[in-house]
Amino acid sequence: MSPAFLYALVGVGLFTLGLYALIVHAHLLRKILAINVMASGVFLVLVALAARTQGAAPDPVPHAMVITGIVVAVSATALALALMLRVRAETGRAELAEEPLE
Amino acid sequence: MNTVLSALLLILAPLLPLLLAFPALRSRLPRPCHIALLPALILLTVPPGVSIDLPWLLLGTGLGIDDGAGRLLLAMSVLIWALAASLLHTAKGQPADDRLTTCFLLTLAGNLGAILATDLVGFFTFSVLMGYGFYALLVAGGDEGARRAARVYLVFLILADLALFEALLIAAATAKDLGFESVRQAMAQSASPGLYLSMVLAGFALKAGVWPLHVWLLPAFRSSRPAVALLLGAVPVAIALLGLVRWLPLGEVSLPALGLVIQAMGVAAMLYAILAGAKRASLTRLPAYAAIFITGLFTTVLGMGLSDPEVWNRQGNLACFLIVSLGFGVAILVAANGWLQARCQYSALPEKQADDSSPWFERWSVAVTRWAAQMGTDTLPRLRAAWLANVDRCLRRIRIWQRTLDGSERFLQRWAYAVTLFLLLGIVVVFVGALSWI
Amino acid sequence: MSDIHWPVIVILLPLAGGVACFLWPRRSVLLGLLTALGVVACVAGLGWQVVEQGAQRYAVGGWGAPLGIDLYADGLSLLMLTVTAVVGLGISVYSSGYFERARYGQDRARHFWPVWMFLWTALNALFLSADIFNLYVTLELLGLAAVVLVALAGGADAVSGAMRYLLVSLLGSLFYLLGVALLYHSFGSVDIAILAERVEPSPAVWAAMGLMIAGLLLKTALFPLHFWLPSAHASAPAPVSALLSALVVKASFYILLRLWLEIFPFANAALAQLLGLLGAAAVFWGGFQALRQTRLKMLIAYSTVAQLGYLFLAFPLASITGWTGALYMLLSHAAAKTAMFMAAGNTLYFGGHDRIADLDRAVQRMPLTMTAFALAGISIMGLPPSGGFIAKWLLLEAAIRSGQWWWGGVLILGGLLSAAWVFKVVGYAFTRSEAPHEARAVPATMEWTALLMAVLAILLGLFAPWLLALLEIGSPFNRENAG
Amino acid sequence: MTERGKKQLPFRLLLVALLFVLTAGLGYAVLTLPSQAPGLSNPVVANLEASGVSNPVTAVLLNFRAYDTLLELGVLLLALFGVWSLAAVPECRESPPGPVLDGLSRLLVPWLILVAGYLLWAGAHAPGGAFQAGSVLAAAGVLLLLTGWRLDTRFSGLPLRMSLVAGLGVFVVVAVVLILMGGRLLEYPPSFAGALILLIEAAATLSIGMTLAALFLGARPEAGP
Amino acid sequence: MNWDAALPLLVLASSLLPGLVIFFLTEERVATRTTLNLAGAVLKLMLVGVMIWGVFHGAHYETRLPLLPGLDLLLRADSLSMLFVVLSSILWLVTTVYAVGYLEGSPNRSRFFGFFSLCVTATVGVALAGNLITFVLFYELLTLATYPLIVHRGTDEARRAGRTYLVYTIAGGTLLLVGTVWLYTLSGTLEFTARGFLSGLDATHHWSLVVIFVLLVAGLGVKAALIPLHGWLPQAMVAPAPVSALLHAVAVVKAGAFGIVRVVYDVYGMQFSASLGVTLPLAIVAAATIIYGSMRALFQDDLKRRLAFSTVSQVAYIVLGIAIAGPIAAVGGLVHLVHQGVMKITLFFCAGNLAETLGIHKVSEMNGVGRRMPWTMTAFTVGVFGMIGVPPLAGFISKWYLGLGALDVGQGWVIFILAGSSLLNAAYFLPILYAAWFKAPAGTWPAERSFGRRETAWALLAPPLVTAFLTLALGLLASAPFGLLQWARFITRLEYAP
Repeated sequence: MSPAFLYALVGVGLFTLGLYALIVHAHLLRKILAINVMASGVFLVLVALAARTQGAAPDPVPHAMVITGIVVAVSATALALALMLRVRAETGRAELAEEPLE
Repeated sequence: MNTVLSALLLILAPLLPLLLAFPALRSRLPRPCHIALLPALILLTVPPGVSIDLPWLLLGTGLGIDDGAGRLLLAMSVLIWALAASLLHTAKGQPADDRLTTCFLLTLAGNLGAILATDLVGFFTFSVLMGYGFYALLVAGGDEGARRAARVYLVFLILADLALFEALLIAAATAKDLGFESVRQAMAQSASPGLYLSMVLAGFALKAGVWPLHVWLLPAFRSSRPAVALLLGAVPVAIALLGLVRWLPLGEVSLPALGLVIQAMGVAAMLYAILAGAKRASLTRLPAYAAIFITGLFTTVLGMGLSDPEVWNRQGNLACFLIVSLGFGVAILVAANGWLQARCQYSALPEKQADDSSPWFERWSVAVTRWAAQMGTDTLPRLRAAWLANVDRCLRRIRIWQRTLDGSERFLQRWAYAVTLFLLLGIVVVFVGALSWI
Repeated sequence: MSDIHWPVIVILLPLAGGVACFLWPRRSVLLGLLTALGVVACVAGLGWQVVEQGAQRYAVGGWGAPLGIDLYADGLSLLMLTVTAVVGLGISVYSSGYFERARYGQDRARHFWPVWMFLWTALNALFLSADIFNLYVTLELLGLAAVVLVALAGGADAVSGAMRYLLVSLLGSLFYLLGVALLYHSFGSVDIAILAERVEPSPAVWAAMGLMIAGLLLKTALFPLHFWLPSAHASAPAPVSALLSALVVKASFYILLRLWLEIFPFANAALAQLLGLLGAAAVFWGGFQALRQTRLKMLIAYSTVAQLGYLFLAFPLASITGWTGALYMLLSHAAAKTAMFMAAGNTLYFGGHDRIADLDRAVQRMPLTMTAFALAGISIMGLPPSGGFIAKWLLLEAAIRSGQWWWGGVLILGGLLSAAWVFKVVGYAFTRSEAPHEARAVPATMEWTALLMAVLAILLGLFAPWLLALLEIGSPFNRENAG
Repeated sequence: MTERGKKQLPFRLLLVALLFVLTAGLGYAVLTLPSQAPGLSNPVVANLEASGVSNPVTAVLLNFRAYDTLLELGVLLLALFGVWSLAAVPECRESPPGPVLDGLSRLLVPWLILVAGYLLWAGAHAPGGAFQAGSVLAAAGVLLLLTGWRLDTRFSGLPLRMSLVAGLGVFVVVAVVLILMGGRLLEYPPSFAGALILLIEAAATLSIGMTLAALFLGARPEAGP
Repeated sequence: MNWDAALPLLVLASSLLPGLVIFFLTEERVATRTTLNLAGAVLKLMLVGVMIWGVFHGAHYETRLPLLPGLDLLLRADSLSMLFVVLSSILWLVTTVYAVGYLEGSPNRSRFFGFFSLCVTATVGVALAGNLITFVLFYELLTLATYPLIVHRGTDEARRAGRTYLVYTIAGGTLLLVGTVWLYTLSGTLEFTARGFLSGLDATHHWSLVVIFVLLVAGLGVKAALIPLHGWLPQAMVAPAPVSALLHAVAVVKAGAFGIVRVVYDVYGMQFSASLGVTLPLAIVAAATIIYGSMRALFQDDLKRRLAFSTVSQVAYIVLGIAIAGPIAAVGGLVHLVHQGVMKITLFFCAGNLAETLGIHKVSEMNGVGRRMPWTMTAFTVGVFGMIGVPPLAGFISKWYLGLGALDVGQGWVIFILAGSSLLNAAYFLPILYAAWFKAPAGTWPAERSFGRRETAWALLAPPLVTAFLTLALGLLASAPFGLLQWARFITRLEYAP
């Protein structure tokens, strides 16, 4: 097993850790961060496995994908943060309303 | 030319009164009731034996006049109806009543039509028209007593019509067409004419007020207008008896037992009429008892005819004379009665406040059916009328159900639970997918 | 004409239109409408091309599948594109009235158009993509655009709904992306056709399947993962609600369908039954919840939950009739739900509220709107002659033919439930209400668009043979796995 | 742990268990992947010549899978639309920048711009490229914004928007022109490939930098037609 | 598209198009609306006349549009459909005149007449449907078109009645749909064929076919108001009188009954359904409905409710006629389809006149009304006697053939059902007549409107008189060449001829 798999496993771990945080934390900022952690986990899996063939140059395609993914994640994060500020401005709390809206 | 004329007359005889029965037409004509009789009157002068087929009418019917009973009856009817028409609006202080005239003309049309009918359906149709018309005449032209009589008559009429309808069906199922002659023969050859015979007998007995079904006759005579009372014998009773003559396979079958029973009833009726009439002898009651007596006489003859066809073939005409005499006799008695009572003692008050309680037959039938319906509701609670509609309502009303629904939805909407559920679902998908593949 | 690059144009045109709307906000309505018309025309062109020449594969950059990205247009894609075009045109026209008025203001209109054009781009790109990573990008574009549009309504409800929607959307996309990563690293390609050839079961593929299906189910809001949908759909501006319900959720369903049919053909019957079961649960749950709602838009949003359930009934049926039934359901639901949300928007616009019990003779006061609602309701109930009826017929037929009549029972009961809520609304629209209300005239464009969309939903019932013939082109259902 | 947290303990245990299953499953799935997989490296290398650049990642990004990149620029722009559409948030308190920040920005911004330019250029053959360059450019913008600098109102209208959409716009224009010239979508003629990619990257760098900076600012500039 | 194919569509369009136009007319344009309505009705009548002529001479009018792969939307004029088409187009004309008078000055007339026309369109569609799916289509359309008419008044009561109506009819429609789909999966065709298209199916399917029959008949029975599916009908009485008239006489109830005829004749085929053993239970249900409906009618004081229960009872005659499974009874059932329509519409017109002119809604308020409104009550009387089955009115002919047919196939018990029903009919109808003609009026009427010297408006009076006259004519001229009876025989010959 090459070290690439180790990184991939770390990526999986980040993914689930992010998921845990996404679920249990109420504050929206934490949720947004958790999403980002999850995204990092996925990217890590993608990139790490690209280099798993020992002795060969890493596969460039996943790298390109990750760059694309990062930009998407950045965009989404920006939007999420702006939205979070709106939520706080409208409801006074940076948390999700847990009761269904009436 | 002559045939065309007589055919026209045949049709006009019942049709003209029908048309004149419409109030709007009548107001333009001076003496409508008499005009209505005109075709029938001319018809009496036409050479005997004319008839026309009207296959397009109703179920295919015809009109005709035979020289025997039919002609005689027609003559009697024209006479008595003319008399009654003259008396119709003569009661003092009585305004000319449109309804009364309409009923009068409808009854007239039914009466003439029944006499002229050459088949069962035609006869039935006209006699029903006559029956309901006469009921209305009784109600419209009488006081409370007459109304009570009319109600009874109506019930008898409905039952009679039902019985006759069944008889008619049986006849139609047996015979190839419904002309009197062919039905008579078909019934004579039929293997089981019992139901037919009993239905016909019951039906016409109800209509004619044969003893012991005469209960309505007495009050009817007592408390209706002279014009109506005049018609009592000639119209409902006479036509019902005519019906017996026409519908029964007389002269073809021999049914001694049935004939005997009928004869016995006829004799009993005569006895009753004599005894009761003698006991409560009064002029007002006399026509009624006379009618019962003659009907009894007729019944006896009929019974004899049924038990022995030979007797009927020889003396059948007697029955027709009896009918005619019934009509005339009753009419004369009524007229005499009215004359003697100075004509204006009649005190029926059509405008009098009638009681608003329902007629007895309505109350009775309501009670019975209410009971039946209640039984139905009790035994089949789940099949009540609105059970389907209740499903919808139930869904709205059950609070627990609602609370569960709302509560579960709130639960599902909580972020943490929802996402966990999502996670679980993902795992289940993999698990199910992998497991069954293995 | 046949060598025009229609697949590209239908993607680039709305993108350019969006950019133009952004650059010249004062003219965004005009630009947006022009673009919408153009897109409709181009989709027609593409349709003609596909009908004439069969399914189209288009190698972007000329590289071809494993290296580059392919676009693929078969009957299924074409159908989805057509629905998008028609509904999109309707929504564009409606929005030109809706956002112009004082209640929303010029400002909102300025923001609406570019985002809506991008959303349209995303949809077109998604339906044409043959590459699962490219699908991820379009999915994100779609999700973000949808979130922005929901937030456009302003107010606590809308913003919270949008936030929740954003998180859900991202979560679903990440699951999907991880699945993509696993598939790529298993088979060295992200092209659907190549994957379909190479795929063979392995733990990584199962994991990918689980991740992708779960992520897409979350985005499609299949019960019990519908928690984000009602708040987002009900609080958005009416045209946005319409396009969310009509198109956006369908996009993820479309991907799911593609993956299910092509990449995961070994997905077994048990999984299909599970999806069917969840679909059935969605039908009932959504139906009951819709019946319980007191607000019109909330009710319609829950009905979307129910209607999405129908789509999943096709999975256990697994026959061509079943699939076409589900797709027809998708089609007619898109038209009908658009009309319904538009009608709700009109009511809201008219009376300033959408309380069902206070509709107050809406039938007299807004006959066109209520007609639209009722006609759409007919299609949703699945009464003839409507698209919903055809869909129901096909699904029912598939259920009976496959001997799994209980799925037919679900259909039937679901139809009854939707009838219950449709007529609850219609009934109140006939009666008088005591509550005081303001009333202001609804622009004719809004009423007529709603009506036309509803009529379309009905007409879909009369043009089934042609549309179904369209689906035959390069049909993914004809493979042996489709049964 | 809070009161609420205690109440939720069983739920959290379940969650942890589920996550454990998930991790284990995913980990197992990852580990079962074939340990040797060249992926698409071979075709990439084989076509590198025709791509116009020698950095394989850039080749993939801007040539082989340029379509993804096009859409991705769209996503970025969309995020900006979104942020701008969320009506203006109350501005953060404006305080004059401290001397350190002020000095640092004066020192760093020119360097950052320079670095961005280099990254853009280097992207053709070594790690680097439009996104990296754009990010660095954005960092410069952020620094400027932190010091209180704002775009002149004369430029905050159409010119600003033009520069924001420049990346996507150039991309689309190139694509359309190429199609009109008879090629496919984003099918660069090999001889122009390098130049075209550089053109696109340059525009994209500008746009990405400005967009990221604008996203950082959050609110939409008020002025301008 | 040639004439033969276009004619059925034209017949549909002649009410559909005016309806659609009317929706968009403003309230004030009374003249335009009335003209459109009447023009449509007259045009339809003319087209139907042409069609009858053609059908009688063997022409095939058939419109076929693809609906689903393998399934067409098929409109076809055969002898059975003509029966229903004629009924609905004639009565539509009459009812339109009546409705114009009835709703004069009331709000929302454009909506009303629009849906009214749609309703007729759906009815004609039901009549002309050439296969089961087309039938289902128009059948559901009918449900939808009648709902706005039922809730037309916009009261809470109306809304509830509408809801009940829908719960029943939509559930019924669903059963019908399930049955249809199931049938389709078994047979692969749904086209109505004389003597049915199912007898060739494998014997293993017979149980399925029985279940499908039950589904279909239950679905149709809701509209035909067979017990226990009749609950909606009395509630639907909140609708305006022309609607009730239409509902009871022409559209809804008849569509159900007509559907049962179609299913028994042209889907299953008479012989085949008899051999499946489904006709006797159907006959029993019909008989029970006849008696039950009459009994319920006895207790209703509300005039329209009494009429409604009477409808429940009378419509079952049609079903009974079909289910007796004999050619003669079938004639009775078929002619009753028309007869009941004509008679019941008369009664509802009259009830509407009473309500509109005098504010009378209850039987107990009707004392002496015959003097105030003699013409209306004359028409009512004719209708009542027709219902009871008194010769020579139309009802007699129906009963005659039913009874004769029952005897013909040895089902004597039916005669007693008929007799009992007549008795009950008399029991709940004659008291009304008695009260109206012979009881003294109470003095003032609940809400009297004056119409000058006439008893009521012409538009209200003429329709019941016309239908009353039709009642009489249909009875009197039953045997006339080209009469209804001939037509019904013509139909049954297709089904029964060796």
